[in-house]
Amino acid sequence: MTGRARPVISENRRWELLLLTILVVTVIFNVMQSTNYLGINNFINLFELSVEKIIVAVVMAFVIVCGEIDLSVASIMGVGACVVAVLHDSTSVPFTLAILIAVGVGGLAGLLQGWCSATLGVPSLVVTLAGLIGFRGLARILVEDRSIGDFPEWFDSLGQSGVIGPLPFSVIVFFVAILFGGVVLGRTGLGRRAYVIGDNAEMARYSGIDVVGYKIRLFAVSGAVAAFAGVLFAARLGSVRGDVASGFELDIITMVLLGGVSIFGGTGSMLGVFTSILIVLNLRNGLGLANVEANTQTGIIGVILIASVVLRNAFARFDTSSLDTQAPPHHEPAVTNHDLTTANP
Amino acid sequence: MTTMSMSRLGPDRLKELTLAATIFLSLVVFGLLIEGYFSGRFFNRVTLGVAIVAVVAAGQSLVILTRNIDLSVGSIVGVSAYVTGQQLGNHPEANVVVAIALAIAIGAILGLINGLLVAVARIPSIIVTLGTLAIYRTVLIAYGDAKTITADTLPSWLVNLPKSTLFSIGDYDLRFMFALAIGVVIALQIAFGRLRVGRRLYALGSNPDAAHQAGLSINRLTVLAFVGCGALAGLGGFLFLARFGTITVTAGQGLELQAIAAAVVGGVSTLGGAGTLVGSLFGALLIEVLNQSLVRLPALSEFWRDAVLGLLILIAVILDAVLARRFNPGRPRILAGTSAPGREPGSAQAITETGGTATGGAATGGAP
Amino acid sequence: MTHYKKLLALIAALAMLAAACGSDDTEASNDEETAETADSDAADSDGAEEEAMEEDADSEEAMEEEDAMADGGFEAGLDFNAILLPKFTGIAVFDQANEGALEAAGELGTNEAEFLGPTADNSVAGQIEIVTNAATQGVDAVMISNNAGDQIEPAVADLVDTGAVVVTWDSPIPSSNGESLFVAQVDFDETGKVMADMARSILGDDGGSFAVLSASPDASNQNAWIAALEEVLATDEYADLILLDTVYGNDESEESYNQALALVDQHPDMELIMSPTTVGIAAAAKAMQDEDLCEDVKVSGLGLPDEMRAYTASGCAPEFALWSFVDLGYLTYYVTYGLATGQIEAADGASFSAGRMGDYTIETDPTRDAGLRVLMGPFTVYNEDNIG
Amino acid sequence: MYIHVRTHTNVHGLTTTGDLAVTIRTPTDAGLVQPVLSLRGVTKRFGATTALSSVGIDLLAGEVHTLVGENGAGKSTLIKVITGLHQPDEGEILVDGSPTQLSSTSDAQSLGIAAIYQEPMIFPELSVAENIFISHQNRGRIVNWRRMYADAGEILASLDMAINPRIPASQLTVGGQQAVEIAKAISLDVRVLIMDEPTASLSAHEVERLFEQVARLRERGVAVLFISHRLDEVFRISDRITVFRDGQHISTLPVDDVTQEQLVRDMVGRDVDEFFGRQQTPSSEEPSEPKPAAAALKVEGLSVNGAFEDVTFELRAGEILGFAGLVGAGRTDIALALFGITPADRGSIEVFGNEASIHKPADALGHGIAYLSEDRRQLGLSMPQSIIANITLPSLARYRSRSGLLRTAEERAVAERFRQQLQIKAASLDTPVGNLSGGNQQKTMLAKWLNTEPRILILDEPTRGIDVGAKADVHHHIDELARQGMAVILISSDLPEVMAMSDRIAVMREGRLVGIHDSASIDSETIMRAAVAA
Repeated sequence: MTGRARPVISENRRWELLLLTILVVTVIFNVMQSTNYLGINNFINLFELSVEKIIVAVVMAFVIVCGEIDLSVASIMGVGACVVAVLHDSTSVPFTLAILIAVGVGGLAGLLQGWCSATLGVPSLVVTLAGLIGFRGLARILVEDRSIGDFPEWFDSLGQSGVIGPLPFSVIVFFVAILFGGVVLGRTGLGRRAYVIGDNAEMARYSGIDVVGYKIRLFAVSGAVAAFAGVLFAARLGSVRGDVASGFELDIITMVLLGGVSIFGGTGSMLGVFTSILIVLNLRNGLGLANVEANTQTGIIGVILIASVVLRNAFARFDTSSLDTQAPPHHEPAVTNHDLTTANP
Repeated sequence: MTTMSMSRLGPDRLKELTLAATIFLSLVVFGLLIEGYFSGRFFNRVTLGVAIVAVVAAGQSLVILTRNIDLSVGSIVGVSAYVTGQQLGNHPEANVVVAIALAIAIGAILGLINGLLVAVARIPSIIVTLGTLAIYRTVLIAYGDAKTITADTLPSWLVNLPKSTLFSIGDYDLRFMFALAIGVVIALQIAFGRLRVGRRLYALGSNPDAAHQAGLSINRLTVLAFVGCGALAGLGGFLFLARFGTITVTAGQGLELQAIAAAVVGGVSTLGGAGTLVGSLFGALLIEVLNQSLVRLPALSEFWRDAVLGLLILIAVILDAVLARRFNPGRPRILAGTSAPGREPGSAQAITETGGTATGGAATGGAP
Repeated sequence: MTHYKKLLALIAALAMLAAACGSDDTEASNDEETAETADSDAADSDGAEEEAMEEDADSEEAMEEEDAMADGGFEAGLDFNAILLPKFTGIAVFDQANEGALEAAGELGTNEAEFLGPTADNSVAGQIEIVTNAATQGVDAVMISNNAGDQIEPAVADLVDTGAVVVTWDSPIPSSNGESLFVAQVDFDETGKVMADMARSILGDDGGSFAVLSASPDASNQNAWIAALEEVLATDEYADLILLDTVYGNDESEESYNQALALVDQHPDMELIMSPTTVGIAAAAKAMQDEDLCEDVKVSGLGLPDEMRAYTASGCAPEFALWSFVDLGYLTYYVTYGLATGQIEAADGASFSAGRMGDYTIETDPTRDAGLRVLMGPFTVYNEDNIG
Repeated sequence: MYIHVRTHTNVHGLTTTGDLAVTIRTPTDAGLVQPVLSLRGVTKRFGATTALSSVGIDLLAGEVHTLVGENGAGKSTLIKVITGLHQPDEGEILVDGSPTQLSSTSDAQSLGIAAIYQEPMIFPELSVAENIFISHQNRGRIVNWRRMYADAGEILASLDMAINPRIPASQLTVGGQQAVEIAKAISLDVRVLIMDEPTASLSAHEVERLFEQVARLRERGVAVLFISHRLDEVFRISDRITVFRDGQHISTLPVDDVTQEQLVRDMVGRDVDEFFGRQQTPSSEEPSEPKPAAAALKVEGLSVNGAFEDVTFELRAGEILGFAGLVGAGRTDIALALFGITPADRGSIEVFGNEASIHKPADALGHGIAYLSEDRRQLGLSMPQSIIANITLPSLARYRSRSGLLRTAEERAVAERFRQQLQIKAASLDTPVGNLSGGNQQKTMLAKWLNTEPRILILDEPTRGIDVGAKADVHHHIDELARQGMAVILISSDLPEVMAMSDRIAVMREGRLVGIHDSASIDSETIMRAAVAA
């Protein structure tokens, strides 16, 4: 009976272990490659360079666990940054209020998308694809062809200089976010509901969960967090243009998927996402220090994304023996394939 | 309304009609807003512009029909356009058939890789193609070594291809490229209605478990869909090459989102099994008309274009969802896995989600 | 336990593969690039005539008398580790700049600069990442064709703090903060005049109206050129040239193509499209050619001879301008080497000798509020006489 | 000749065990005739688990061979081996006496082996005709729509099925969809047809139609392997019955040589005392409940457009109210309206004397109403989640500590209590419910809703697809709950179950409540007649 226990849990574990191994290999590779790798500044840089993406990745993990997807995050990041910039540039709104307004606008953007998706039943892939185009347009409307800078010093320093020791504010935000996200996803009712909704939204509704409300709120949070990340990005860059953060969505989604969150919802863990973030960041950093072309880096991450699932499948097949023979067909590999190849519904 | 008219693919036909009406409506609206809107040149531009997206979107639809997605089409278009252009530069004596065959073959091979990884290695298609999106592009950049394919290296028949016209009515030309694109899409659509293999692809997307039980070779069908998608993206690459003449290694970047947008606006269900290639053609046409018309709208500043386009696409899909529910309350196309209320469990909703699709089928929806 | 061992082995293999890929790539491409330099030089010199020829001819001589040249300029052979950072990779002009840099490195007998760029779709963040990594690596200098506007400033500031020299080329840091100097391909103000002159030459003495097809609304060098153009047009001399509209094609072929045609629809009296970007000009020329509009609407601007040859021959783009990116890379490498090895200082009036290209003087940049520049210049105006 | 002509005395097919005596059967002697399909010493292992241990079975032309056994007995694995989905580790498969490799479903299909499942394997978007012909290899590569519709119409007509071959299969009921599957099997000239619990989702009326089809298949000389948990059906339709237990072959006997008790004993491996929990119906012991007072639930004029109309009834605490009727009659719709999934369009609901407005499931839960869905897999449980997570799901708010975290120890304790109380068999409480047998899943679902501490419990097909042992357990628990004062609504298509378990029985027909009867004073025939509008 030993084999009978907990495929879900052990699969997550197994995935995390696999990621951890990849991470260790990456780190060893980096240490061997570059003498500059093991420096405190490099470690901070490594986070700082992508901190906005990985903050958004935390909330994206929730969205994907829920069986949805949000392609519009990068555009909403742009909106957040541009709102702050424009309010600073052409109004006398206090800067902190401007930040709050930007986050609010992001939240509203997410709310709108969540409403379209959850209430009207338009797949989130489609809604947020429209959002990807439309909100980028909004960002462009706001700043047009300008490059807006000259932010208050304290704001620039949020993204550029250390708050606690050498750690910049945004990196601290990330660690708080991932810790908080991990606890919420793994240890609270909110997280439990996310898994259940992602596994089977109808069933969740039949269990008294307000699925529509949950999803609308989740998209609103996703929008607000994205906008806030955009604001942090503005702080790091010190100036804002209409194209700020464009194209980030695929990187963000890649990190979450590599983290073992199933695109069909219902599985995954924040630990996995965290490990995958570390892998991607370290890999990019190490390859960058080894003067490997950005294109090649992207290609290598593509290979790792595919290879890691191949490995997982190889293990899963090796392990099917442990499944109860009477298990419902969704454990049968033959069927799993085609359920799991579904695009986000 | 007779049973006949609501029969096979009824909802799909309905969808196509709605789209055609929406396109017509937007033409009328823009015609009122823009002076000299209905010029032959505008027509030619829309038709030429849509040719590439339509072909790629048709391929994307094939894959979406089988409950998969292909994010790598933009990279496939790039590789196919670049390599074909390079080969034509080296072998200017090659004719149009050879060139198209080469482009399609390149696309098909890349599609085959996707398909094998999805079907045989059993990796979710979104992950496979997210990976190959990057990998194909990386390979192209390494291969291309930052060289640009320029128009003057290409044979003149290719450079002049966008100009070649089958026939004209006044200023309105039927360009070869457009004819080729819609010809391919319509031919495929007909083939899909008439060929066993086409119906089997629909069957696979409609209910993979049942397809498996019915003895259909799921792996082969899945691979076939990806190869078809790759081949069409390859053809798209050829059209891209002909249209722009100048091909850098970034050619086709971002085309995947356009193709997906065209397919879903065109009514291809991301839940598989529903939608038509002609629908995706209409979807591409609608987006192109909106895009081109917005460019022409004098009142609309450059910076407003994306925002308005996004909004219009959103309105289109919402309208579609609402209409779909009104006309087909039993089984809304777009409503994912929503079990319509007020039906005994025996009815269609319960059935569509049978066979242990616990991990997938019912994952969304929830709207009454 | 066994399958974890297998896994480790697999991953290790994968990592090695990745490493191998990486290094293979760089080596291979470097080799090819070097070969390419010779090729294109030979090709260029083939049919070109006087003006365009001069520099190429010089360069061949220069290569023969490498040592002599180096003697006349900077002390060669000093340790110099640098990165040449284009806006993004995969575009011909930047590769040409790298060819020039490699040529200079050969002459100076020092290390070749690492040619590293972001992907086209991640240009801004990618440039910042490379600059930041450069600080970690402790390189001596980074040569940037800045695509990130002022957004690159914080990263550059950190890099300068490590003692590295930052030189911009092709596109500067607008505020000039952090950069030692900007190697300007041409005088940005002059660009306006050159474009106006080309328009005059194409439209004829009676003038006419035209429109501008730019890259993205937020590209700083393009914006500067358009501003300069508008300034020139405001003078009496060019009063008969009317600028109708400015549109953006985002440096994408398809969008530029559509925008060019939309311009034709919107402005029936337009006779010329001026596109100060190589992607835009080629797409516009193709669009006019495809629609048989070349008789009515000409195309001009900044273009690559290789990409424009066919359109010049067909009369769609009778005249356009550009500078040599090979020379730009060459000059940038020279001056950066000089700065990083302490042989010159980035100060107004300092002068140096840049190999085959001769002597240059550092000056304050008149096109920006602050900053120094080295002006390479001049434009080469291409037409059917010299394009070959 | 092994073609049996069977007579049914009961026109309406009301099946109680008493009907058995009237069917005439000829004992079958497998030894004399070559079976169409034989399995010899077939063993199938999944890792450490042996699903089938050297089993054998013979299927003869023109016989209905029933396979019974508890969940986990190896029935599903056997089906998969026969249909080519799994390959046996040992043993051989003989088709017409010669050993054969079945390495894929298409292999099996080409030999004339097909299967029909509880939930029909249809393609909802495709037409009925396409569904019938989808796997035909010999109809050419090009689809001739006209011919296909004509052929499909012919087959359907020959089966006496009034189904339009052009409509999408999604528009059919489950019964209709199964009919399509039978048509498909016939169109494939099937020789062996496996029917895996085909009646589980059908109403009594539809079951009758199905059995008529089965009789036709038998007449055509098809070997039918029939699988069902409903023993009354088994005795009615079978020629021979094979029992599996724990992956082993226990017995194969002609139906006349076996009694129901013996069958149950073979399946369970022990004597099962009570088959139905409320065999001694309380209404007979305590005639007319002495507590006329508190109506737990009072429903008046309740309507949901397009589903049911003007439904009025009362439910008392401690009472079990059965709902009988055909599938589609609106029984589940009433439950969905009471639970707030599809809020009522008109009418009133009163819970313990208070007007209740129920617009969403949370409202219903707030009023102490719980609903056990009939669709365990899709609507009842989250298969990858653990037993604990499923049990506490609707009442998660209760386990929130002040810091917002879940009090997992408390959750575990509650789940443990239910595991013991309901005898849920699982390796651990962290086991995903997807790994449990149907019966244990059903118990977990019961625990999930009991944990919301409902006052009114709506059970929709609570014993569908679970084996006899588990069924008895579930009946026992329902009985127990009612005794403790819970008001229970029991919706079931298993008429004997409704009759045995309920105090009163409400009969639905076409969206209307046509009558409420004391279960003691009504027989199954009357109910059926009311349900189908005789």
